[in-house]
Amino acid sequence: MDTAERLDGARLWRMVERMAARVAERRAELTELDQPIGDGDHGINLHRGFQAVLAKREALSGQAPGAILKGVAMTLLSTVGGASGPLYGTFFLRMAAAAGDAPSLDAAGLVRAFEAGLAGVKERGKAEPGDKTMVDAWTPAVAAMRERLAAGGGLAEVLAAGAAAAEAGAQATRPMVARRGRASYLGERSAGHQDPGATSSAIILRAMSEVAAEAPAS
Amino acid sequence: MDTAERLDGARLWRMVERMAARVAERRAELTELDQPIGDGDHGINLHRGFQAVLAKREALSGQAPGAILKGVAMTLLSTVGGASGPLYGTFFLRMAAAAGDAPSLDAAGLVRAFEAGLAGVKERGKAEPGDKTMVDAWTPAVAAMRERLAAGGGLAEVLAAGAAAAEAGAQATRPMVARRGRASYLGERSAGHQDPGATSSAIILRAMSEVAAEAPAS
Amino acid sequence: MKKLINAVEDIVPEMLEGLVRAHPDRLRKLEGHNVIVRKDAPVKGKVGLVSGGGSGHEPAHAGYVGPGMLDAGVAGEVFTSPTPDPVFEAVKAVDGGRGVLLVIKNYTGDVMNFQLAGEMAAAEGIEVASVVVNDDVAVQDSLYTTGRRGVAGTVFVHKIAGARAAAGGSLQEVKQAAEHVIANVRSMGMALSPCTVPAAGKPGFELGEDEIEIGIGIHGEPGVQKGKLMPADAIVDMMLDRILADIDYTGRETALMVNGMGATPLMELYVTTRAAHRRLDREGVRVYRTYVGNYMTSLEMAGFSLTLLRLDDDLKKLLDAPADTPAFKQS
Amino acid sequence: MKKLINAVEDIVPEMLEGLVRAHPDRLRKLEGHNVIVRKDAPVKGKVGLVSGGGSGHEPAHAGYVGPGMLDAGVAGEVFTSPTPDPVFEAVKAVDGGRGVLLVIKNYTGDVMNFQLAGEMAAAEGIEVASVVVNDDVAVQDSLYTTGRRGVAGTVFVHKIAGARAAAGGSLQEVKQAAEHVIANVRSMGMALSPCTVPAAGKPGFELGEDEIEIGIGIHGEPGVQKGKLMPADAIVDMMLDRILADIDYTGRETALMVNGMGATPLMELYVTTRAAHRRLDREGVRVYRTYVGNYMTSLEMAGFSLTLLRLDDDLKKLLDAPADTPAFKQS
Ligand SMILES: Nc1ncnc2c1ncn2[C@@H]1O[C@H](COP(=O)(O)OP(=O)(O)O)[C@@H](O)[C@H]1O
Ligand SMILES: Nc1ncnc2c1ncn2[C@@H]1O[C@H](COP(=O)(O)OP(=O)(O)O)[C@@H](O)[C@H]1O
Ligand SMILES: [Mg+2]
Ligand SMILES: [Mg+2]
Ligand SMILES: [Mg+2]
Ligand SMILES: [Mg+2]
Repeated sequence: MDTAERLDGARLWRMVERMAARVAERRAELTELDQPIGDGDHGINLHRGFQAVLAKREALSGQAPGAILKGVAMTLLSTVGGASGPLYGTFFLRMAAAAGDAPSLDAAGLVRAFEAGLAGVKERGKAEPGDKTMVDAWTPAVAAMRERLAAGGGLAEVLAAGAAAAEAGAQATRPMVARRGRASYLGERSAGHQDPGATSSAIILRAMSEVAAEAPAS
Repeated sequence: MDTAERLDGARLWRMVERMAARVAERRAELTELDQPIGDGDHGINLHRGFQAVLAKREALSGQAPGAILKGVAMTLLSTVGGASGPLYGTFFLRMAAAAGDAPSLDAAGLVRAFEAGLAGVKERGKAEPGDKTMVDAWTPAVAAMRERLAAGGGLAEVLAAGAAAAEAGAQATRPMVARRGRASYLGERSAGHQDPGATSSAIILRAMSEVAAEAPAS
Repeated sequence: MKKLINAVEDIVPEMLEGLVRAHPDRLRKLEGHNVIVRKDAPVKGKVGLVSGGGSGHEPAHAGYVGPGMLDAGVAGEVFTSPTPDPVFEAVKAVDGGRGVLLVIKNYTGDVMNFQLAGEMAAAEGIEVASVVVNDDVAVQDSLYTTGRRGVAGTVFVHKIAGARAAAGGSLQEVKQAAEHVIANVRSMGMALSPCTVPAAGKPGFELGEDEIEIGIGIHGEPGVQKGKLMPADAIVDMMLDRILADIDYTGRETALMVNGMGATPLMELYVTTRAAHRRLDREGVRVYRTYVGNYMTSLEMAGFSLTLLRLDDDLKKLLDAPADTPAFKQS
Repeated sequence: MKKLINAVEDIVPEMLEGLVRAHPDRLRKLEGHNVIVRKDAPVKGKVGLVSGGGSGHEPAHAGYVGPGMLDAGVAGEVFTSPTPDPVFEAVKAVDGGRGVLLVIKNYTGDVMNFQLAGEMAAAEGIEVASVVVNDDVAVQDSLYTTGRRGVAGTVFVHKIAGARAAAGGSLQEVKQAAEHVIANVRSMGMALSPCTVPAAGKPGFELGEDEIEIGIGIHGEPGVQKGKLMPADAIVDMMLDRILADIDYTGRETALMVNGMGATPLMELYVTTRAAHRRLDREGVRVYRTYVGNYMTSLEMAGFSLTLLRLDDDLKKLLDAPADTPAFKQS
């Protein structure tokens, strides 16, 4: 356990690539989740966005974390569309602001960035926990990361805790009746289906956690 | 065998009612025959027409054969539509003209009426035997009736021979490549399907033959 | 069968009532007949234009009734030519003293029923002429068969004959304009899915998930051949191959109609429009006007047809003339 | 999935190319963006009108670009709100110096993306206002939820705000006209069959042979409830019950839109038009104008929606004003 371990740009970019890979693998599943309670495009949207992010490899991969996060934010904002585009865009943009231009982040800095991202999503989308949205993945994830950090956890542990909490949070959206986003149009009929945006949030966090757990490359 | 037996209006009307009943029973089959090589309405069309004929019972049932045939003709003409409407209309109109205002027809008179009807259909529709139309039912039917008449057959025998020949004629349309009517648009693809109009012609003649074979009512 | 209908036997009159209720200032229905006429019919001194056929091709034909196009549209049962009586009634209702032209699509039933109506009208002293539209190149043209079907090209006949009539043309001139279109218009259609005649209750043919019908007509009948599903560009090419081989369009200005069969999203029609334009560009055929939409349909069939009308100065002028009908508006 | 397309990812730009090729004298596409603008944009001295949303609703929105309606239509991916960039480009392209109104349908994605674009434009000194259309009575209206969806009533917003802009109205006046429509327009939809987002490859929901979805939106999503197939008259009654209970139309003149979802034959739309008129007659609601057709669709979904716009003298005048766009023509 190395509490002094830091997340630099190179490693963050590997995380971004892993997010893109995991979204690509699971896009059909995300789209299928979006069919019964949405319009069946969430996986398609997010995949399009992360492919556009990958195309910026040259410009972004050598940057500091803040610049990478900003590049991801702007790219998602201008390629994803739908509800999740501005929401993920805002999320990463607020993370970028929190990261500033530091060459690397420690676990505490990363958790602060996630907190800022979550606050941004809530501000932009006006959703609260229990509304059956991505907020239901990020809220417990941020709480779990904060807790693990306070217990002295390093990057990998903090992210692992966050990913597990996000996954539980996403699953917990299943019985909820949606009050925000497209699923809200279904009223009671939205209960019984897991929220796609909460699920993609958990996928994204799990991708970061995977990379954090691996031995840093070169 | 009663070669002197005559077909009066009352009996002809019973034949017309039988035609309507048989068309009603078999309309789905006629429509199904019209689907692969036509537009799937032949049974519907003819049924609509014969139901309209039945509604004229009061005006027609007490008339002489010629008047009944003319009533049937005009009703089919103005209610069937499609190709079969004018063709059956013409068929019965020419039969009516051949029947004139005689109070009854003998077998020879009936066969002459069928000959006139067939000539009318060929004139109006320009189809020849082998074109895969109702002409392929009526042509052998008229020939068979003529033959049985020459052999001394009475009404019931003549009609039975005609019905059998019409049925065989209808079946013989199956391998034909259509040259007239909607089925002609299919070219070679029309082969392998029995013609709906030839089939309904056989049904009509069989209905007449059934009534002729029954003991005259009252 | 899932349709927005009440009783199967009431569809045609209910549809016509809906049409007249939507356009009460423009259209009226002839009492007791499935015939829609211009509210101001007969238009004195104008040649009357009557068309029609089986129902199920909406907006054809009643949707083309109005200034610059038809005076009356006669609606038969679904996919069944109307009987002579309503056609005769339509002729009487629109005869403004200069005669009436019947625009007939080339189907045995339509031709016979309309011509019988024409004979009835002539017997009452109304001057009647008729033209038979046969634009479908999918069908082999031959003297020994029924010949080609009339399909979406019929709408161009309505438009151009209607413009000539509106401009004061004589019955002979209006008929000539219609024949001029017929000589220069060619169409071909394809289907992704069949349609169901309401009274029949089941589809006219069946298609596998990767199959299409090529060379369909407009009555839900199968096409002249089955094919495999292809990209839109390839389908368009195959259809244009047939049309362009039939008459020479090279270097000529043409009107293009991309017609949906009833259930085709406009999105897909525009994708095929793009393909048709690109191909025509390559062939040196200049598209003068493009019409995209549901003009001559087959109930809820998915698919489309392409129609090319070869133009000259006279046809261009008549095509450009205004028309104001429920389904065809041009100013 | 059977569609007339080439590659799934090319559908939107290919469709827009087809649209522009069909109307080369009227429309142009912004280079590099899925945005259609009037060929003569920006119109000097006129407030600009921009709308848009996901694709798959054709002719909405690009089909309503033209004199009397929109200046630009922005097309997202199928059923996916466009991102802020193309909306921003559209605003810049149509700003004639008197500001630009954004007409947004009430979906989380549309609202966020359009408002971001508005902020970008404001930052460049362009005066931008926006309205959010939420006419769908199928959805419970509530402060604590996303609220009602914007559906076919949006077309009336385009028409009436467009007329006010064409008449020289200020940005504030054009916005007020749009809000006046929004306050008075209500819609409800139903589906006989689902539709398939091309990139998803399979239908958004499944329905039995005798089932319908009631209270659908326009994105292929299931409705608020499933129901049994009923006669058209009963379906119309059920939908009008909801609309008429929402705001009071009694004794008022209204505009009626009978909107097909994409694969509904016009024949069926006219059957439902008849039913709607008969019911409104009984309710003492006078139908001032009726629009029947595919105005705001969901790809190849079968079904329809009803929209009622309660009119006053000002709205009547603006509704009657001419419009000349590919999909909405009125003279
Ligand atoms: N107001 C909101 N706040 C937070 N998240 C939201 C909100 N609205 C929608 N979402 C999230 O966005 C997801 C849907 O994204 P996507 O399908 O890409 O967009 P759209 O709903 O426009 O099709 C939902 O599953 C939900 O998690
Ligand atoms: N030219 C013709 N001569 C004789 N019979 C014909 C001709 N054209 C069509 N038919 C007959 O009409 C039948 C089809 O009738 P129907 O389905 O009622 O009319 P439509 O083809 O107009 O839908 C065909 O099966 C054929 O027997
Ligand atoms: Mg979605
Ligand atoms: Mg038939
Ligand atoms: Mg027919
Ligand atoms: Mg979406």
